Amino acid sequence: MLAVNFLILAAVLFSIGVFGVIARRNAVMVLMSVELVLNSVMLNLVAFSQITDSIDGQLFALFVIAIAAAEVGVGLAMVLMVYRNRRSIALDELSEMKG
Amino acid sequence: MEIMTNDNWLLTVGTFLPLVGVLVMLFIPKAEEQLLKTVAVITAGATLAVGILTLFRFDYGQAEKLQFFVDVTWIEVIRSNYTIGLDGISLPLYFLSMVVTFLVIIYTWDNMPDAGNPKSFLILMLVLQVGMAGTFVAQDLILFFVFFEVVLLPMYFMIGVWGGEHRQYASLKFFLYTMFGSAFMLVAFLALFFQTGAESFSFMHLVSAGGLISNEVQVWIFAGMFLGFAVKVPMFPFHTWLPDAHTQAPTQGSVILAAILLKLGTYGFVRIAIPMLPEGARAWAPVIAILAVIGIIYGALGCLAQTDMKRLIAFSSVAHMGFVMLGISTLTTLGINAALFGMVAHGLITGMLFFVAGSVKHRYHTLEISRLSGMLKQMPRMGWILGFAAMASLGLPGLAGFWGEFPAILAAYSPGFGLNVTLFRTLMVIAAVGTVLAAAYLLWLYQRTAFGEPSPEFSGQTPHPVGAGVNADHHADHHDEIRDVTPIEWIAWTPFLVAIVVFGVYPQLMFGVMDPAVSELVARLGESLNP
Amino acid sequence: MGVNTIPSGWFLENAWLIALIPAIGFAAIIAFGKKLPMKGSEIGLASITASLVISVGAAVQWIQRTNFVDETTEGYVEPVIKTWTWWQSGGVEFGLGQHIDGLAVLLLLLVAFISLLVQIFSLEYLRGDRRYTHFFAALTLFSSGMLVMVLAENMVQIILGWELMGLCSFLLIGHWWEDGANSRAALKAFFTVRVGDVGLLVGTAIVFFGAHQWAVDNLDSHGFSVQAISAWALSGDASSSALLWGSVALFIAAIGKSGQFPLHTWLPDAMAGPTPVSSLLHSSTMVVAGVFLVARLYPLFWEGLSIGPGAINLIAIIGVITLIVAALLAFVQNDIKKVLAYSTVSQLGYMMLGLGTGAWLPAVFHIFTHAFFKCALFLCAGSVSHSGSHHSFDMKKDMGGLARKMPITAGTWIISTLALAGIFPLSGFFSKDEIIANVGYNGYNLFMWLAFLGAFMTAAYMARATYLTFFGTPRGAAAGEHHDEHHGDDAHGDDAHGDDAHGDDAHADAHAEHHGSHGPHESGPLILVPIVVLTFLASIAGFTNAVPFGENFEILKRYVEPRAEVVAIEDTRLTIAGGPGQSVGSLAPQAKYDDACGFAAPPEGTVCLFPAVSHAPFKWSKGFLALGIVGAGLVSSWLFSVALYTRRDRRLVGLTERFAPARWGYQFLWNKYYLDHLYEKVIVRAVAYPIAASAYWFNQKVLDRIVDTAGTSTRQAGEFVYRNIDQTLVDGAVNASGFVASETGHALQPVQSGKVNQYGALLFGAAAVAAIVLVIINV
Amino acid sequence: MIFAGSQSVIAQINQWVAPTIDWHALAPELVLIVGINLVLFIDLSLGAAKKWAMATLTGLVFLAAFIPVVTLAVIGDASREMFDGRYVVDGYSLILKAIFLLAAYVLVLMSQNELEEGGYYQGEFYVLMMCSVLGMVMMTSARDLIAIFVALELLSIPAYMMAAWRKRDSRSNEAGVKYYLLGVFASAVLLYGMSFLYGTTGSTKLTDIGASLVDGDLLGLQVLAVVFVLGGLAFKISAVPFHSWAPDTYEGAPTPVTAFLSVASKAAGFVALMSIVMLALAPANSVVRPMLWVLAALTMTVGNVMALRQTNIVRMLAYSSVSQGGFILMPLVVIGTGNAGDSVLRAVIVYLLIYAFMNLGAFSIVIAVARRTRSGEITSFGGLFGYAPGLAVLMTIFMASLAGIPPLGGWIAKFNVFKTVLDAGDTAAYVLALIGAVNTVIAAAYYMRVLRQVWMAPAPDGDVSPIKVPSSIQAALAITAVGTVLLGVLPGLVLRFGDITDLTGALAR
Repeated sequence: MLAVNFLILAAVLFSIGVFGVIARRNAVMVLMSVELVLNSVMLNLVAFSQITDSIDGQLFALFVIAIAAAEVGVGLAMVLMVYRNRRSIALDELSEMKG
Repeated sequence: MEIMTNDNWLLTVGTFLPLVGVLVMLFIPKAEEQLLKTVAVITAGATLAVGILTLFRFDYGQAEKLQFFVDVTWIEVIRSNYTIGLDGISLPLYFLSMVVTFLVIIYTWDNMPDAGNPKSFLILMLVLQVGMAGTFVAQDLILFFVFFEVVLLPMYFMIGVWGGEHRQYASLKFFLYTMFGSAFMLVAFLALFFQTGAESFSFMHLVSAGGLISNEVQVWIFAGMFLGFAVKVPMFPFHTWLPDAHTQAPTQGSVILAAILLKLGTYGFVRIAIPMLPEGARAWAPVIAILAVIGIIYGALGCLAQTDMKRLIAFSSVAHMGFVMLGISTLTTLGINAALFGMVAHGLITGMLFFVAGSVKHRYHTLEISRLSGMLKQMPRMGWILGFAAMASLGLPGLAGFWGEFPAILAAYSPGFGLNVTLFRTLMVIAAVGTVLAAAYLLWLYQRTAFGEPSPEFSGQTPHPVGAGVNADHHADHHDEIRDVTPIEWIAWTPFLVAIVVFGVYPQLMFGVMDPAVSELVARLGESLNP
Repeated sequence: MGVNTIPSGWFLENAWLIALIPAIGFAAIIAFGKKLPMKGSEIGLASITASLVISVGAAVQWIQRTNFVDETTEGYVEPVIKTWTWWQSGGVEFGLGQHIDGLAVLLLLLVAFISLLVQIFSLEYLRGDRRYTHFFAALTLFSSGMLVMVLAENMVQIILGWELMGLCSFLLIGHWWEDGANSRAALKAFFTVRVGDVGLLVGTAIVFFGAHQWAVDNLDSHGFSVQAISAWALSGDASSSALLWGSVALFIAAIGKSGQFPLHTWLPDAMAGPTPVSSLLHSSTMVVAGVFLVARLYPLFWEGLSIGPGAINLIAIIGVITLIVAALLAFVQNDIKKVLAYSTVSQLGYMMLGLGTGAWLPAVFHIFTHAFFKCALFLCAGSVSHSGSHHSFDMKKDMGGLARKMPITAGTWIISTLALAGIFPLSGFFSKDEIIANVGYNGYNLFMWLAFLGAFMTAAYMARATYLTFFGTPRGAAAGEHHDEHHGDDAHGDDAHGDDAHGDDAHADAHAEHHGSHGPHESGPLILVPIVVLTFLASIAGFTNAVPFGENFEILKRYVEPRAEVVAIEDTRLTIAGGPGQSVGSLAPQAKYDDACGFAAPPEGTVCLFPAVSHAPFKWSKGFLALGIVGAGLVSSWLFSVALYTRRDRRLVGLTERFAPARWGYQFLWNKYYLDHLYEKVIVRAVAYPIAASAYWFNQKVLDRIVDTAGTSTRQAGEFVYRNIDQTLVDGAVNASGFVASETGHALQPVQSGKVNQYGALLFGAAAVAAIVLVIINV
Repeated sequence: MIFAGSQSVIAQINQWVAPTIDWHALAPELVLIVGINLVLFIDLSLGAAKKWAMATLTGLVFLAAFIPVVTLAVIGDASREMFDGRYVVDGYSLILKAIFLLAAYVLVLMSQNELEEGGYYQGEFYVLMMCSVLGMVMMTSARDLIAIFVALELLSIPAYMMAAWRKRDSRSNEAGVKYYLLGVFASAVLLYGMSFLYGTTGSTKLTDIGASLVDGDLLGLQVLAVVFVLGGLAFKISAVPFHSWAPDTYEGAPTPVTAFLSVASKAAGFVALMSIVMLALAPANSVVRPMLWVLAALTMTVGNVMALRQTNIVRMLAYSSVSQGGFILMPLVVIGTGNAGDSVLRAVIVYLLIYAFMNLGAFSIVIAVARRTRSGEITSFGGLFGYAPGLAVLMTIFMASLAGIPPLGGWIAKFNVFKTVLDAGDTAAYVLALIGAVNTVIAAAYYMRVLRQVWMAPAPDGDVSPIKVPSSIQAALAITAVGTVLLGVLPGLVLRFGDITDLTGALAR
């Protein structure tokens, strides 16, 4: 079954993405890792759309793409803002508030 | 139980009237202290008047019936109604709450705690009154719970704002303790509600349906209620909030606490836990009895250890409520009657003692027993009143205290419904020993504070001790000489003293009212326990 | 059935007034006593007088009633019983009422009379005391309490009177509470008695539930009624355990109240109270209450403790121990009132012994006689301290030779002493000997001899006290010494001194003008009259039941002792007939029946109300033996005393007059003095002292210590429990729970590191774990 | 294979017919959309001096959006379904829409001064706020995974920016970034779950998913999917252990935004959770119940014990809102067990409504007081009763209500929750109820700590000049206070509104 491979690929992407989110200290890198996860999701959706032979998955994927774009826009804006304020985008420095 | 819907406006008015006063007072500026006090006194007086009217309209011939009965839809989605009514069990306490509040407010007239701000103080007091009166008339679990809890906040603030030096700790302790109890109580209430088919929260329904629940479930539900009520009573080992709360609370707070609030718990047992869960009651009775007797001895020992007059009185409450609970735990008419009588008696007597303690503090600025002496010589009347209250408190026949203790001990000899006789008889003997200890700590207190020569510290030769520096200015008027009982105090206290004597000499006054209701309650127990 | 022909009469019907009037009097005194010219004492006197009058009336009518019964059927004389329902709860009825029979009448008379005399005495004795009014109020209430108990129809009423007395004793003993010692004594008295009261409460409960059902079924009475309890006890249906434990518990109460061994230690301390109080407490009221309780519920104790012929039982043992121990203690007292106190204890021991050995009547008889002479003796002591020794009660320091100064006091004292010792024909002789005789007759031979020993000692210590007080040479205050510094001197601890320390100046003046600057003198009439009256009665009272002179003199036996006949139930039932204060006196043919009550159960439909106690016939032999022993006691002790004190003193006085020529005579005398000294050391120390002293040591160091330490140790226990258990354990647990909660929060804070990655890890980790677990579970 | 697939796709496209649209049902959303554009354009053309008008305008928009909600409720005929039941307007969604709009209005009142005085970008702020609210309003009607996801992002993305609104303030930045990164990550996880849900059931429509899930034999993937979906939503409602962003973000964000997040967006999260759980995941009880049970228990307890330690009032309120979330979760645990089903919705909705009132009230007070004290410490409330009795009493009301003391709203809310849970009547339910009971006590401890400061402590800096409360905040306080008290004394009122026994299209159980 060919489509299953897509799923496996998606899972791999997902894992890499999650690892990136957890391991990377750089805000942009984390952002990109999240994008990876989202991509794995889209891959999933399309693949399933094929398997289950229904169109919803592809529609869903389109929505995800659009929204992901918006999210990234906001995200980069924020990273910029942070960079302006403290000349660094290392996440572990962003721990003023804790406890 | 049958109901009578005569004068069904009476209880609602009597319960909520204080709120009118509160509204009025909200619009009076803080500065107008006299006006505020007047309004408060008038409100409380009016409430009391309604209470007296209730006394007259009450049909003593059918004291076992719920009278002035009202049943209006309140929260229909959860099947809880505004159901109120009054019978022989609740009437004395209902009325007592009104009297006590009234007198306490009068006492406040010239004994305002040092934190000042009579406006909020009196408002809280009136709100408190609503909660207390409501608890005694409520005939619906949810309504009961609401009133039961309404009492919390005002008391919390009364202790916390106007209390002694450790007031914050004491008030928080009081609050959390009670919250803890009532949280479990609420769960128990709901469990009871669902176990009885989720039809209604009204007492009448639950009393008739509760007995059908299977035994072990009853035992569990009773456990929940036990926590809630035992904390309020308070029973050993849930009593530790009491000494702190009492000691730190302002005089008025202590009096109300002792006279009414503690009774909410015992009342809950008599009115809710026992009739609704007969099997649970039977299963728990020995535990209650044992804890009660432990409380008696334990409280007495605690008293003997005290160096602070007020704290001693507070601990004595633990002992006295022990007698009350012992009476309840026998599940006999004799015992429960004794318990109810004991509640009122303890309310009057201990309330009186706290009044005296408060006035002593007011004059000497200390309650250290070791520093007080010769009170009889310095203020004979105060001294004699203290002695009188002490004698009443240690259960002298002819004064109210005795009729709460002696019948309770008597009843413990033959508990009802196949409770373990040997256990209860042993407990009876221990409880009787408790009366000796009571005599010991009270007379010891009296001997140390009232007898002997006044300590030079207070007999005017020496300037005022620095210990009272906090409010030295407030008390500037009697640095040199110690006043005896003031007119206001006489007005506030006389009813207590009279009541103590009257109920002591002619207990039938109260037993006559309670007995029918209680015997019906026990009869119903009998139906479900041994059909 | 019975036609109401038996004479009852107003006084019998309304005997309850006897207790009520003083109670009202008390209220009146408290209310407006202070405003009255005599500071309220007149109210007290009036009310007690009224009670006395009614008691006399009641006595007369009781005698008529009994006579009538004897003329018609020599049967059971029904008591006049009335009840008012006081309150009821759960079907249990608590009543107030009266139960008037011979015993009640006798004690009513006695109590009212003694109270009256004591109050008269106090008029003078306490004049000018700052709490004069309170004193009379308390005194009146006290009498009222005792009367309530004597009248009592049921147990609750007995408790009521009992506790009232306890309260008043607290007030009276602590009357001069400015002095810590007094208030402590008051506390001790109340507390010790209260310990006994546990027995009273518990016993009442036991007996109530034991008797209640039976009483309801058979007498339609209730379990509190004295009559019902008696009938139940003798009915044979009573459960033996209920009887046993009930009677034991009640007897414990009696021990506490009547100062029986080992709870007798509060009595001597109670001497801290003013002398009138001591005399009232120790003669006819407080301490007799315990004895009365036993006498009143005699059937219960008879069955419960099986007071049969020869059967050793708790009451008898306690009684005999008490009488010996107390008598020994009386030897080593220097305080005259303490001598009397211990003598009281030992006399109470006699009474208990009597009751314990089935000698009911003699015991009651002894209550009666003892009241007179003991009261007289106390008042004499009071009189002595008042006018003779400046409020000191120390015989060795402040008395001696007062006979010349105070002849009347001395005379009355001596007569009363003889009466107490039991010299024919004074009252003590008859009552004490009857007890002793009956003890023997009922087969308690050992106890009889112990009782004789007690008699000997009684005589001895009284002789000693007499000699020290009234004979020999005056010492200390009695010799007029330190008279002047007296008024200024406030540190003085002993009792009547209080009224100077705290009395207003008016009194100080009165006192000064009373016995201004001259030494000991005779007391005023108000003090003497009561004493004389009492002494007179003390000397003749014996003839009320003088067994030696045969039937006609056995008045008490005829009128006081309940007849041990079986009674048809119908009669007793009527006595509880409802309705406020309904009473009955109905005469019914007694069911004839040969077994004696108390030895076999009565037949159906009848009850016994009193066990058939036996009465010892009087034997002159025993009488003389007793007289001999007493005489021996008196004489020997007297000789000792003379030898000890007088001779030495005379020589010493002589010595001061002569000078050089008699130096070696002086040496000789000095040696003689040494002899005396030695003699005292050897004889007294060797004979009386070791025993007495050891007894006293045991008393003070062990018993008294036990009682005291009971107090202190409970207090320490309290401290311990409070500190370690309450504040640490219970309260600690509460606070700890709060602590734990907030510490958990503390422990969790690191998780909230503020680092995004860790948050992400947490987030995903949680999801992953949940996923894994749930997948494993579900698939 | 793939080709065939694509064919079939085209085939489906051919059969496509335009759906009929019920404009009345969409009216609230439409009004908001119009409003958004309106505000946007007016803002462009408005001088800085007149920016204050934005707030008023926004408020009006919310009120306007309220009108169709009311009319729909009044007509109140059978539920209106669109897009074959993927977007539904029924009683359930209406009451929730009403709650969101009301809350939004109060929030506008609260933010007004903050923004004016801070000189922030008012127009944009309100626009974003309206977008977010629009997302929430849509969420109430969404009955399809896609719709839910869109609504969720629509309400989240603006919120990210609002959290970081104080551009120059590093704390605000940090708050925004944390919220954003974790939020995105969470929705990614959510999506991943959704994709499997879709893949294993072949549909994105909740009811269809529910129909094809079979309890008992769930595929591993389905379990995984359910867990991820729940996890993703748990982030929104800041349920432990998905809560870690909440305290930091709440503390750092501007207080009005914090209020917005802790009330509105949290509520939206619950709406999504309810719809999905009740419509789609109900058959997967064996997965949902244990997971939610653990979440609820953890959330209550951890939230409380953490709150005990806090000294900053906002942070304390953050944790308190976490633990409150735990209480709201409790009824969802017993969905479909015993006879609890019907009262679950009521319990949650009533709780959300009352919670909105009391929490917004509490935040309003914080804002009002902080304007004077310039401090977020709990101690800064010392002596409030002395110099501002009015605020003190109101604070008492809100705190007591949060603590669940009758006769205040919070009590009836908690009561309903307990009632529902116990109605299920099995052991798990009882244990959960007991945990809840204990937690009410712990919670009371820190609420009372605030009151202790308010009533019993002296003013930290002797400054006892009375606080002057701006009229907008006064209005907010009035609304919230009345709501809190009224719902407590006469719960009958709302309980009737909240009396929604079922969601349209929920599976017949």
